[in-house]
Amino acid sequence: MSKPKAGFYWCASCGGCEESVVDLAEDILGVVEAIDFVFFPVAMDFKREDVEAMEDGEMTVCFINGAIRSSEQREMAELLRRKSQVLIAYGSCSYQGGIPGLANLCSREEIFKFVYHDSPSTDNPQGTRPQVRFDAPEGELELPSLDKEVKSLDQVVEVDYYIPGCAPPTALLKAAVEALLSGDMPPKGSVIAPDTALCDDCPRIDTKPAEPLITEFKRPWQIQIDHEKCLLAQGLLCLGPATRGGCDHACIDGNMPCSGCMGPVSRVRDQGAAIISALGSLLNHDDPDEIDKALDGIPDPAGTFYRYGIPHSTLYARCGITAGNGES
Amino acid sequence: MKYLYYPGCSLKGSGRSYEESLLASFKKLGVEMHELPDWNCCGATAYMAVDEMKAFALAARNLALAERYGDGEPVTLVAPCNACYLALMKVQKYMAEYDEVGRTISDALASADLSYRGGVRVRQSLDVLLNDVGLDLLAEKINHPLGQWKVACYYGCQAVRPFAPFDDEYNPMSMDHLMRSIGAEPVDWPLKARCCGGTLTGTIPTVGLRLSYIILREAIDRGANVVATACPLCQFNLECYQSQMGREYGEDLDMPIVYYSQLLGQALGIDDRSLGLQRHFVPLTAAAAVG
Amino acid sequence: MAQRTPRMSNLHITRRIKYQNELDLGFGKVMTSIPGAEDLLRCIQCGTCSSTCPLSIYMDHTPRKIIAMTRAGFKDEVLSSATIWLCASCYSCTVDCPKKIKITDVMYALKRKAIEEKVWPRGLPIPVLAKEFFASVLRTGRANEGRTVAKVWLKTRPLKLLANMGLGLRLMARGRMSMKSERMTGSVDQLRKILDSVHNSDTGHSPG
Amino acid sequence: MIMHRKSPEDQPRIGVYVCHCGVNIAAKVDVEHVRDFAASLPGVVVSRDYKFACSDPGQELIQKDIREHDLNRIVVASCSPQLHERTFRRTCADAGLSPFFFQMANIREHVSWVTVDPGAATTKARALVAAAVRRVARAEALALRQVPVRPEVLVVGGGIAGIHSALTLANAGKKVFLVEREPTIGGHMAQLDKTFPTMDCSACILTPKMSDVKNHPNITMWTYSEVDEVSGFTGNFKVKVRRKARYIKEELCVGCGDCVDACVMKKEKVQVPDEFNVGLSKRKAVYMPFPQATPACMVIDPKQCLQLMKGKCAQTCVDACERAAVDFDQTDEIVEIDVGAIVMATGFRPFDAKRIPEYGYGRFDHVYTTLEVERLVNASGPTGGEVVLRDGTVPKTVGVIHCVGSRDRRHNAYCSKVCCMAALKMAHLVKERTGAEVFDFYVDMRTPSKGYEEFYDQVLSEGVQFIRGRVAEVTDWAMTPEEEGKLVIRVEDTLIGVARRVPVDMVILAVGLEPQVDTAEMQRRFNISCSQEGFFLERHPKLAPVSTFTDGIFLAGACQGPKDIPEVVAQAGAAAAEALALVDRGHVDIEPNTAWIEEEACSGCKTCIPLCPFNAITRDEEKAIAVVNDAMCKGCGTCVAACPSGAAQQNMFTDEQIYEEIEGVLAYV
Amino acid sequence: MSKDTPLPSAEGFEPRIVAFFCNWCTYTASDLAGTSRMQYAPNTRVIRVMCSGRIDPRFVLQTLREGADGVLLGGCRPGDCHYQSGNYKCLRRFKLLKRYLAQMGVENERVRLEWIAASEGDRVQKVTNEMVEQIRKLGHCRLEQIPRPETEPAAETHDLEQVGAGGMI
Repeated sequence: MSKPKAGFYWCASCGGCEESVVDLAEDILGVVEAIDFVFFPVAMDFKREDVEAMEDGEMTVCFINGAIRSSEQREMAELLRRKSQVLIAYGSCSYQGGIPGLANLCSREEIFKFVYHDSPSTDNPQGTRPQVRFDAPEGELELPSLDKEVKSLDQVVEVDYYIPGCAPPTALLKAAVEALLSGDMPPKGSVIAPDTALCDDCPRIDTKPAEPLITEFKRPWQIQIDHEKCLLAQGLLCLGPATRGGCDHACIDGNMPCSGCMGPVSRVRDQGAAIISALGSLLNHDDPDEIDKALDGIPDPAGTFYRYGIPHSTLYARCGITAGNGES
Repeated sequence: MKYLYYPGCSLKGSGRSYEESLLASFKKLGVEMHELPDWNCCGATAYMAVDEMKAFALAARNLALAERYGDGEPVTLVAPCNACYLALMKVQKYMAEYDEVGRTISDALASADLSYRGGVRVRQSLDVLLNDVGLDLLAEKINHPLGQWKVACYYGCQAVRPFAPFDDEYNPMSMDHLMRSIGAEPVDWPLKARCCGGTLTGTIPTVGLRLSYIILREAIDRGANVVATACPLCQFNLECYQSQMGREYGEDLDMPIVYYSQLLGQALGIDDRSLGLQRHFVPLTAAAAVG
Repeated sequence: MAQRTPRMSNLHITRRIKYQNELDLGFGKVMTSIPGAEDLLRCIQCGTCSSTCPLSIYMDHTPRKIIAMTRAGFKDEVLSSATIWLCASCYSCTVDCPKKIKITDVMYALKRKAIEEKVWPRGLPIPVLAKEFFASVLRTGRANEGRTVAKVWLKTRPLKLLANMGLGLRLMARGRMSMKSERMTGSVDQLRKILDSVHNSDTGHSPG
Repeated sequence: MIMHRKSPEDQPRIGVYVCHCGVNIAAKVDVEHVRDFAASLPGVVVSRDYKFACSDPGQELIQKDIREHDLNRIVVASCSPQLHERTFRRTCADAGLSPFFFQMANIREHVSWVTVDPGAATTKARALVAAAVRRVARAEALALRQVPVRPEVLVVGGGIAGIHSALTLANAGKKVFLVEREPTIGGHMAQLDKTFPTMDCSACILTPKMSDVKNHPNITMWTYSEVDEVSGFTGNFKVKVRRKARYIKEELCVGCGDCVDACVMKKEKVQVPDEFNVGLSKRKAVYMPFPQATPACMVIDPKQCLQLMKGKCAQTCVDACERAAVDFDQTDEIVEIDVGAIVMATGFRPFDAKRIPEYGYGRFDHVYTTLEVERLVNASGPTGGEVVLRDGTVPKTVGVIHCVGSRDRRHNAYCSKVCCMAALKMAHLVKERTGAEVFDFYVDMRTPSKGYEEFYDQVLSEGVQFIRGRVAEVTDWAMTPEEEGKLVIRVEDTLIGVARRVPVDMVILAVGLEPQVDTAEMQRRFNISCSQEGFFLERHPKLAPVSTFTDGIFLAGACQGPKDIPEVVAQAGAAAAEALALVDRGHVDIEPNTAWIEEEACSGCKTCIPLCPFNAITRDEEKAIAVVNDAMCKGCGTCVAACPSGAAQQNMFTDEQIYEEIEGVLAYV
Repeated sequence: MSKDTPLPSAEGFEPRIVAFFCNWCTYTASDLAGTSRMQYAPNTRVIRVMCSGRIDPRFVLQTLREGADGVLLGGCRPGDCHYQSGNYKCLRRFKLLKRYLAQMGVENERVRLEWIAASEGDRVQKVTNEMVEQIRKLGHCRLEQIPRPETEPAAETHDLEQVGAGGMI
């Protein structure tokens, strides 16, 4: 009997997800023993043509990390969807849009304008911009086009499972692979991670006072962070209460507040709104001016509460970013 | 029916036609009126302002005379003039209500061998007509119904204020009923008992005239073609100053102001002269044509 | 109506303050001893009297204010007020007063007080009329309207007498006025005796 | 208990009833159209319009449909749920359907009565009906919960309100704890001389009730005691009462006063102002507030007693007491009691006249408050009932000033209600006792109660001079020789229209009523609300005037707002009756709109716990999750909205039900 | 009235506003506006909650996502909350939410919090009319459409954003 075939592909991502595979350490040997990787551009020399040559559904499973922003990423996602039986969105970007998803706060034109003209490090006197087609001496070249907004994987193709995290905890990857191999998979559409919030296994939970605990918001560099005490109680914006656990509280152990990479628990429609509601409620001020003053300590609510999930949030993107110019 | 009758000064002077028409009508209705012998001024309004107690004494003497006239029998004293009516009622009431008034007046009467024990019932002539003679008897006796009259019944103040034993203080109706029974049509209007200005018409004419004019104007606006009064002073003010009002307010006023008793007399078939109609400035007949 | 810019000369600037020592604090109390005025102090200043009064619009102080001032001892202001002379004795206020204050009687009392203290407004014929009326009755026992009025005009405004001459003549022509006095049928002496008796009894309300 | 939270397996079979409400709805909303529209919605089996859905035939129609069409959800589109929700819930219940499978769409108050255009009104009605249909499909069968109730009642405060409440309850056979913080019960009423308008002697009518309290077998009276802590909920409150050390053994003291005579503080200058006489006399460290104090028991003021302050005193009191009742070693004692209901009767505090400096209280000796004059005219007061000023003279002219601290947005915007009558009483008493000329300065005279206007009429006829106008100033600045040495009251006589200066010998300030100083603290301790001005807030100003928003806690007397004695007693009786109705029934029903936590979803993040205003959420330390106490939850849903895990839910207002409603109002244009 | 009244008016933009009103004050106030027959713009749809403290920012976002052009939140005046302080909790969340909404390009006027006491029927009228006017000027709320995979069969329910049914392996 042949081993199940697997693929691993990246779209708009940083490579951290691939690192997480490496982080399996010696366990990776077991994986390689059980699975045949037939597509893994970072690690192995397969080409797109190799995938196109496969039968539909030939791969048992394909892991895709990264968000979808370009025509190429969309095409690859569609291609891999066709060729695999099970498609897993791997990592925060693929799952919810991730850090690249923050681009949904800006229009494509704004991004181009900044990157190719306004950024302090740019020197572009001709005002050149990348083109989809370009006549080179060698002939016409075609580059992938940039979409108007960033999407999560499931906004482009049907996704069977999600493994959250930035990067996903290796334990979750391992659990997913084991479940795949044993054929004991959860219902389609499941997020393969615990379904309680991080506070559930936070080592500092006992130091969290059961009272309105926030009078002002601070950023980690502003204070000497206590290693034992609940970070919210220290005025730091910890998204733990609204974020799925399963990450083994790595950030907390590193004395940094949770930034929400695991996404919301299943009952919550919108992670950012959930933390807005929870933190807002716990703010210990009644006077409107005092409230405003405290809230000034959160200069970028969208980037803070939706750091990993703007495309997957209720509002999806800033109003009007797809309208008008920016054609390229 | 027999009554003692107190005319008062006005009914012997400017209000003569009131007495003439009233007595003639009563006679026709079979009601006997005996004038109180040796009566004196009632001490009304103006007197009060000089010496209240003396005003009371004047009125009380008349009551004492009436009581003596009755010789132990209950006496009804009919006072057609509103001011007299009020003055007589008031002293009777105050003598009973205020010890000081009762004592002083009794003493004063005693000094002239008179006394008053409260045995006289003072009544306005309208009251007698409505409640003793009665509308049924009146209807029987009427032989010249006065279909042409739209009457503004003007009671004046003191027939119903502050004592109102026989009619409503705000919207008296006795004269209205009387007018209806003689075939005339009383108009509904709100100033039936509003002040005509009283003696102010003579003393502070700008104010008095205005008050009388308001009455007259409203009567005209409500469609009346005659005003019937129950008070000689009201009658005098509304009639005798009418031309002056006309000048003052630039209007042609031509409203006959009569006593209700004159209209009653006409309906009973009494001739105009016996009713004193010739004494009026605005002839009743002339306006009837207009109405 | 044309708007006019007020001029300094049109502004009536007066000082309005009352010191307690300018008042006659007992005034109100004295007035309550007069029959009919006993409930004066019960006034709740509702203003019904002022609004029902057909003459209050001509008054310098409304009847309500007259009562307030009487009670508070503003004797001079009350007695020199035109208000009390404008009362035509229609009794509307007396009937309407929720505290059953006999306001017409109070007005009579104030008129008498004003006559007594000789502070009525100059040229006002009312007190003269009242006195003439009184004199007429004293003489004949009855009032003669024509004579009384003529005398009043003569004493107050003789020109007015001339102006009203026409009316008088017309009344006479119709038998509604006579210069001949009506008289009591009996002797006036009995009446005078009664009046003298009242005069001698010390009631405190006689004009003296 | 909640029966089951999940929807039943069977599919929703919904009946929709569009009410015409006569023409109230039908004249604006095309009810037939809405009916037909509703019939097209998923799950709707029956859709009807009806003239008056709330009428008996209307309700019968719904019940008949439930039976014949096997309906399991009902929507009535009619008036506000505030009006008829209960009616239709009962209709459903009587037909055997859970009352909570009912939903109302408000198409009268929110549509037909407020919309001009009939087309727009019909559109809006459609949206609201659609929302109700979608919401009701998610409804869950719930049941009212019953909790047993303890029979004892706590009455806080021993003034006339507390006394009357306690006696009413005790007479009904209930065990009552009466807690009073002063050394005696009686409250402010005990300080009064006469009570308006009948002028009964206050002590004569109060003291018998005080001894009744003392002697009643069902009343446990704790004076000099305060409530430290309240926990639990309606029917089952746990209360900690602090019995302050009075340094006198209450069971031994007979109130003979030998200790007072013996006390070393003989000189007046070392004595302290007597609270009962509002500082008009002095008392020693050991004292009894007044001769009829109940209990008739001394108390030692630890802030004055040399022994207690410095530990050094001859202790003459100890020697003087034959019954050995003095005990300097006493300490505060905490007693814990369980009660089913609480009656708050904590009373008021008189407005501090010093806060209006222009009236000179505290600056001029001869400016008094009404309460002080009550003591002055009282026969057992500091002057034996003589109205004499602080310089020993009898005033010949007296000014009484109304509305001191009331109807004044700088202090209290409200009318204190009792001061007009109190001022009239003062005017009457002072005039009666001294024959002085009395001036009464009022803004509006408010005497709306039985016999009150008549009392005003009487005082008017007694010749008190009433001046309408708010006093600007009480001053000793004389402008005329007559004003020399007097207090001059400056005022506009608004009825006469002149400014006046009225010189008087004595000024009496009719001070208003204010909430007790520690009302805010009490509010927290008892978990009840205060209105803007700081008095305890009733549940409904008209229909629930003695209830609070905390079930089982009732209000009696002036702690709820200014009141005079008749009204206080009436309200105290009402509060007792409400408390009785609760404890006598033996159990309480609780609306099922409570919150609950889905255990497996809760991360134990503690967000919800501090948000609950009723302390209904606690943390189960073992499971490390939050738990809602069903009986304490009032169903506001704040915790539900704040839960970042979606673990908290509210019955009748679940997230899903609200999302259905949101989508319902927007889905069908 | 004809049964085929056009619904809604074809011409002109009519904003759709969803209002979340607390049971005790604002809902009662809007009932009062009704009983007082105060006429106001028909664009709001009221959803009753027990307390403004129950209003979850997620409701506001979802309401906009479902196509509303504005969201009005109503609670008791400060100090008057039936549940002591639910309105303050609502206010704090609301202020934070507004900052997020501003970043997301949702105009300030679209989401509004008002304290309306039970006696202030006239305020319901005033606030509603005012808000409808403001939003009429702004036009439709143009949230970006959320894309769906083309291959996916037509979605049957609304719970597009609700990913995963939970469970841990």
